[in-house]
Amino acid sequence: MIAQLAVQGAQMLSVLLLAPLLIGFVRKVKARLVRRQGPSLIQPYRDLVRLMRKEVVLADNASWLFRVTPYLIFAATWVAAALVPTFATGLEFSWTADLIVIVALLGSARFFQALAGMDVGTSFGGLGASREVMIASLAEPAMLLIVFSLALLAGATQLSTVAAFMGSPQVGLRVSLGMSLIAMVMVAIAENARIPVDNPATHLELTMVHEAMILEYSGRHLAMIELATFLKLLLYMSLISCVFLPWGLDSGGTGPKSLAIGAAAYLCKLTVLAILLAVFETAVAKMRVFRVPDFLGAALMLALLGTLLLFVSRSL
Amino acid sequence: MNSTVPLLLCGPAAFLATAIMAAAASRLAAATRLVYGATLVISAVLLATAAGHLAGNPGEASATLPLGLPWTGARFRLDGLSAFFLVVVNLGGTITSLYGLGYGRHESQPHRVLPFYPAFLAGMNLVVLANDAFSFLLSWEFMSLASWALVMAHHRDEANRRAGYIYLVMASFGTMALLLAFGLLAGPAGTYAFDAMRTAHPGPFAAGAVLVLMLLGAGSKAGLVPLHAWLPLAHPAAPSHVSALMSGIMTKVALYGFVRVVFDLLGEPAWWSGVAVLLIGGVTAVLGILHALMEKDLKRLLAYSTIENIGVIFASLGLALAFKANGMPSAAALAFTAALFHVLNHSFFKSLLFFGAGAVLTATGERDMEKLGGLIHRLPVTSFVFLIGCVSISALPPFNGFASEWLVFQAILRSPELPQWGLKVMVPAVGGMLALSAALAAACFVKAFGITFLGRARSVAVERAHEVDRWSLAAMAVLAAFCLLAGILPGFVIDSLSTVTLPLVGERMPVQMAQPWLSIVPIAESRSSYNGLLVFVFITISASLAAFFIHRFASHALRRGIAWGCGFTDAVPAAQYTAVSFAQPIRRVFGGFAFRSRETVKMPAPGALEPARLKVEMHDVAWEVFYQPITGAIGFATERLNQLQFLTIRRYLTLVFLYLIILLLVLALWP
Amino acid sequence: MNGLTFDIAHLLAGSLVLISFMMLYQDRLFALINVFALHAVVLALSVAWQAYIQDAHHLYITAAIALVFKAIVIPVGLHRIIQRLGIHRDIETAVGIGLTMLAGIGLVTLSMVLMLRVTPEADPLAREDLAFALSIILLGLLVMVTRRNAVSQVVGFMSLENGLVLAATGAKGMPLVVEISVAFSILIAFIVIGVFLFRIRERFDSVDIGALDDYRGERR
Amino acid sequence: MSGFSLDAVAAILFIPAGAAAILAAMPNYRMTAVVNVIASLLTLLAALSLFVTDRPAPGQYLLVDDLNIVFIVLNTFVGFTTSVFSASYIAHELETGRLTAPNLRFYHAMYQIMMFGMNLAFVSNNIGLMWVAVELATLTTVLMVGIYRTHEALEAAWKYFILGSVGIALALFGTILVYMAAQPVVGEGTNAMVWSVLIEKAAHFDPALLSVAFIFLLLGYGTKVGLAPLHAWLPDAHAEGPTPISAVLSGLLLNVALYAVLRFKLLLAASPQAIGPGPLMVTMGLTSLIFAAFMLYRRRDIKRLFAYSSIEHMGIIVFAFGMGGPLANFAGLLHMVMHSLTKSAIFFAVGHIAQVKGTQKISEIRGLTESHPGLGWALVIGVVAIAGLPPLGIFMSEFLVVSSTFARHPWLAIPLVFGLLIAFGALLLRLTGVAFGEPRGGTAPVEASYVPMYSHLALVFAAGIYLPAPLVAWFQHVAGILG
Repeated sequence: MIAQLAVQGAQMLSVLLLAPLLIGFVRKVKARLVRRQGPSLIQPYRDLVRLMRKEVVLADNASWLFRVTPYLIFAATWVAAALVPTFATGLEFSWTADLIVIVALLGSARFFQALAGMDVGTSFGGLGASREVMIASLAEPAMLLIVFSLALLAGATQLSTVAAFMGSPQVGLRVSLGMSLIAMVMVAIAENARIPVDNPATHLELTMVHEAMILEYSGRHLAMIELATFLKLLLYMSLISCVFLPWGLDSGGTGPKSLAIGAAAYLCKLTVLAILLAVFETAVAKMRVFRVPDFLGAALMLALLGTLLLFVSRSL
Repeated sequence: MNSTVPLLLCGPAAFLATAIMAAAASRLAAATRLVYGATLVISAVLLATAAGHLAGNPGEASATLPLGLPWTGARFRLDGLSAFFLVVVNLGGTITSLYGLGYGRHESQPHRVLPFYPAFLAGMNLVVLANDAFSFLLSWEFMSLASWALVMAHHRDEANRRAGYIYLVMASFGTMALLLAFGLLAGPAGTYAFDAMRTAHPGPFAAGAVLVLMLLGAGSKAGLVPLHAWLPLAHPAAPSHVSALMSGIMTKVALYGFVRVVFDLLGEPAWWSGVAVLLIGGVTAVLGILHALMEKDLKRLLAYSTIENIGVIFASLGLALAFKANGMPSAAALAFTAALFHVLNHSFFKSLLFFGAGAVLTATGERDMEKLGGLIHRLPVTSFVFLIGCVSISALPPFNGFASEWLVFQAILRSPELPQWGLKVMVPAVGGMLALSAALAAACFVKAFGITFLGRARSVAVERAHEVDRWSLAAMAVLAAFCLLAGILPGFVIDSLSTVTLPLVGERMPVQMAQPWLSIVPIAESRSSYNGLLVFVFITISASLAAFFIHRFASHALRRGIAWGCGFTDAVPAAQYTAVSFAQPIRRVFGGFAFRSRETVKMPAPGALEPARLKVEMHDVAWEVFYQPITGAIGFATERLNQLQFLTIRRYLTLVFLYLIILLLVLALWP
Repeated sequence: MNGLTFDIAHLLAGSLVLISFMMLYQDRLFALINVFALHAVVLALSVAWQAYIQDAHHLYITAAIALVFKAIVIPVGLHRIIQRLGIHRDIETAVGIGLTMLAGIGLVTLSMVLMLRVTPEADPLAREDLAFALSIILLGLLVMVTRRNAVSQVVGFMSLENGLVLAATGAKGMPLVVEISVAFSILIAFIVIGVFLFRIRERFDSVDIGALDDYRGERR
Repeated sequence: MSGFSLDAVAAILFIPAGAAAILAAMPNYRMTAVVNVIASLLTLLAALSLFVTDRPAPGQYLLVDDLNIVFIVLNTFVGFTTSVFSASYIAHELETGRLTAPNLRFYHAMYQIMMFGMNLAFVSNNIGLMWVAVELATLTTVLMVGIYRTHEALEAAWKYFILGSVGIALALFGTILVYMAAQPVVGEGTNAMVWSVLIEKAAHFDPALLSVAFIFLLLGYGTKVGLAPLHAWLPDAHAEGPTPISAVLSGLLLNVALYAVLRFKLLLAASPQAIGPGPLMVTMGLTSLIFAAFMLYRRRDIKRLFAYSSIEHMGIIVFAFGMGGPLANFAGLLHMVMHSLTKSAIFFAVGHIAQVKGTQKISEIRGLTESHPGLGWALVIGVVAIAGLPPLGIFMSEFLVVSSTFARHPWLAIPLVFGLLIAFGALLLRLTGVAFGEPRGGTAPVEASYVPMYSHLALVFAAGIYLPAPLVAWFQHVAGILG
């Protein structure tokens, strides 16, 4: 019991600490790919600390909602991230929520972020919010459809069970799984506002989505939101890894050795995924905002196809 | 236990008495308080009785009055289903009356509201209690009539008159459909008692006809696409607390009618019946929420979102039908419970949201979101509870909307066990539709709250707004609390629903309150589980932890400044995003097929001074496809037939003569 | 009954039908009224004959009524009215004469067919009489339908009544009350029509219903 | 032999007759109105006494049985309330000078003669006598329709008269044919026209003759019932006559003709080889219903509107009786009673409305519930009732008709429902315009007689939720008689 709680706590802390590092790593790789030196790996931590120290500049007519939102976003994202198996499944609280809940938690984070974007009443906030909800309105169903096909396959929406099932030999190679993987990657890109959907590095207002919403934030509030964004990327990476690369996962309560293996495996997966992301981002260009629906629509279709193909390719 | 029903019947009687009293005394100043106070007490008593019955689970009770159809009598019966819907109705009634105590004072013409309000409540209660076709239809139509009178309360407004007209015509269309359905169920002998119908199972064809007729009849009242046309007109036209009743409660009564006939009276369903209901439900959900997204009238937006929720409920009812038809009672119980749970939840947050809209209306006199904004500073409490309503209806954890939608999804995940390939493939597709509608709902209510309460004031009316009276605030606060409670303690609701599901689908969901940490487990923990309470606790803890650390270790410095305008300072409030512009991206994505919408930009030549213009045209497809042809046909027929009014006497004689000749010819050719 | 009586009755009834056809053919008011007078005379004869063969004496009254009112009073009165209203002009028949005649023939055959379906047990006289009566009634209606002028419509109506009388007298032992009522209704009919013609004369310059058509209730 | 013993029946006949004579002689019109009311009241009492007093044996001329008692009581009751209403209505007409004192003498005398004719039609046991009575009633109403002497009134009366007298002729021919059919079996003389005799022997009559007879009777009396396409006189007669007469026409005269049709339907039903009356009646009923429903939309004159709605409801009733069977017949009877009460109540309201607004044009009447709540809400309730919405009586009958029809012949129920919905849409559309919105037209307070209309509506309402057991038993019995 205590050990379980300890593992759970370790997991929660680890995601919190790992997230900025992951971002730093991605940036570093991207910089290297374009032959730049790039900032150091721990730059994100420095940014966060600096933001914490700075004073907050609040717009005149910002309401209480504007000040509460960062904490809500952070909390929702953190809880969601903590519920995804990283190096071990069957954690103490994993049964409090399943995959659907995780998706919904991220949804609520986005809900409040969009509201905060509209709170100040500048046109940028509204612009960002409206684009964000448009993207979400396509990304969320796609994500849920992916969840469906996984759940229909594994007979559960419980992540630990899904991971265990995917790890088991009875899965085999399936068309629908491939489609789900692709769809999930596309959704992850959109959700994390990465190229080609959105550019985390830009500050040209007319092209941004995510940055436009948080344009008014500063200081500690901004730090919270940034941290939540880092967490989100980590969350999706661990989600993909634990569903589609479920090897080396510790199945719970099998001693420190397997835990260590799990952790090591986890780190490897993250590294691979991060490099892949960096390569992809440097390879493609950002697309116009109104091309995004097509991008996500493709994801939606893929997910739906994957779900339907389940019944056809069941025999495989 | 047979004393329950007479006791419950005293309720509607008391309502009617109140209505008569109100009609007599409606001009008095105190009338408002008296009427709403009376209804508050009555529906509270009814609520307590029904809840007691639901919790105590003493089985059925029935009573027959020597009224109504002579040889049948007015039969009333209380079973789990009726008890549950009585709870829904009277919970709504109680809180609405509470709200009315404050809101009613702003009513300009109380004598057009007060008499009909109790009558409306009485009608809804009677529908739920009725146990024979005649009393059911009588109460049903009485309910429509009373609500029509309430829609016509502000009759000087042309739009309201039109709304009332369309509403009542559609209502009686629905009643006719129900009438035919009951005619089929009753058979030539005319056995109109539900008990008799229950035993006599109609043939497959008749059963199908009944199902279709019920979809038409109950669906038109509940607002299924394409029978929804009246709903967004009529619900907003009424005074806001009545809108809340109509949207939050009356649609549920319609659902009760559907469930009562299809699940109870009709006997074993055919598997394809599930298909029909599922599909209609999914389509309704998506189209309803898309319409809501395009709205800029707050109350109309809410009405459209009602259509969406009805779609969700119907979809899961269809799921329950499919499972029931295939002999999967446990899955059926899951889907059915999800539907009923969502019924309860929707009655909570939809009433809450309409109350909020009413508060905004009283405070600013505006329903048009384009003239609102920044109300969060003016109406702090209202905006807070409205926010809770928005979060709940957007199905975000840990609130109640999510709990029921989660159950629906769990039910969808049982679909692989269905034998029919059609269902196997269709159920996940419908699941996709529901997911889409959920995501769009979130977008819609970001817009609703953001445009109305956030940002800067778009009109002077907002700057003069003040927080509304305590009664209204109390009512809204209570509902907000319910939204949270039902969200974090869903197990309690699910267990109390077992009384309803057991007799109707022959199974109940496993006991939830026994689960550790009050989490809910539809099938097995290894498959899926959700614990609203813990999620709530976690979020609060981690949020407050973060806040604590921040305030402990980071800087507290805070400076107010003007918002960053990209170098362009003091932008006018009109520069904010409006409701329409907010919906524009989604309109570009979905508008094409949903509204056949087209955007045309008129860009002036470079150097020209006139502004660029964006013209958006959208069509209500359902209206143009289904309603305009009918009205057109009627117009044509009347035009043609009307000539017969202007004939000469000789022509009329000719008509008589020809008719005589025809009849004689018929006779001559008679074998 | 011997054949002769039957033949005479048959002859009279048949000639009534013939005269109805003549009415159909007429397109002048005066001529029409004269033909109608003839119609009434023949009717009176046949009623009288019926009275004789059924030796039902009350039928003589009916015959007398027919003779006096229909053959004399009404035609004269109608002449008066026509002069007073100054409408000696032609009747503009709504339908062409030829077509009307064809329709009339069709009607007669129809009534024959209908009545011949009646079981022969019913005494043949009644049967034939009914056949003729029915055709007269239908022809009367046809006259009303095909004439635009109120007076001629009234005439058509009364020839229709003649058919009724024929039928009624053909029915053996039909109580007096009915004939009286027939006469009565015709009387009332005539009086009221007269009243109306007078009133209408007051208001409009012609009895042509076409003039009335301008006052249809909904047209404003 | 003759049923003329001094009993209730005689009273029903003699009171109106005598009253008519007195009224014709009385100079003072205020008195005449009062006498009119009193006479009607007495007739009503006499009619009610029929329930308690033992009935006279069916004579050669008069007959009282379960079937016609319903009609008689309804007739005398509405006759009474209408006389009350007409007292206040006529007073206003005098003030505005549309009617003069001599007119009134004529009017009241005619009113009583009409009542006499209708009662006679109901109690007569002799098809000849019945015919005479119906025609008497018709002709009196013709005269009263023309009483305003305006172009429209005269045209309406003229139309009514021409079409009516054609109907007279056709009905008479039918009656003669029935006699001819009966004569070989029953033997010559009055007996062959006595209803109670005919119905016994009907099985042996010549079916062919009976069939022809029924067609003529259906058309002849159907003209009075106002079934399309024989309806042409009805709307104008309603619209142009004095409103009390419109009320009586819709509420009573149509029932008289309907009663005659029913009697002969029974006769025909008793003879198996003859054509079934059911299909004919069902067809005519549906035709009238749907036709009238469409005609409702373009009406501009409020009285004409409700006249068409009368056609519509007569269609429903004839349809119900044509369907036959205990449920449908019960529904038909109920519907007839409810329609009489409701429609007359509506005409009471409309009469006063037209007087205060000074027009019958629908487009010039607005917002009545605000300007004249008493009248406005009465109209609303009335229209709601006539549209067949609960909790008012017509809902019950329509419920029975539709559901029982759908269970037996679905393809018949569809057009029925269709017609009902079309009519509903039209009525509600007009109601919304007239009763709600910005008040328009005269807003002067009116000294209306609310008692008749609200008592009718109260009865209709009561019947909608509770039918006393004896009444139900009675109706069921009568429905049984109607087969």
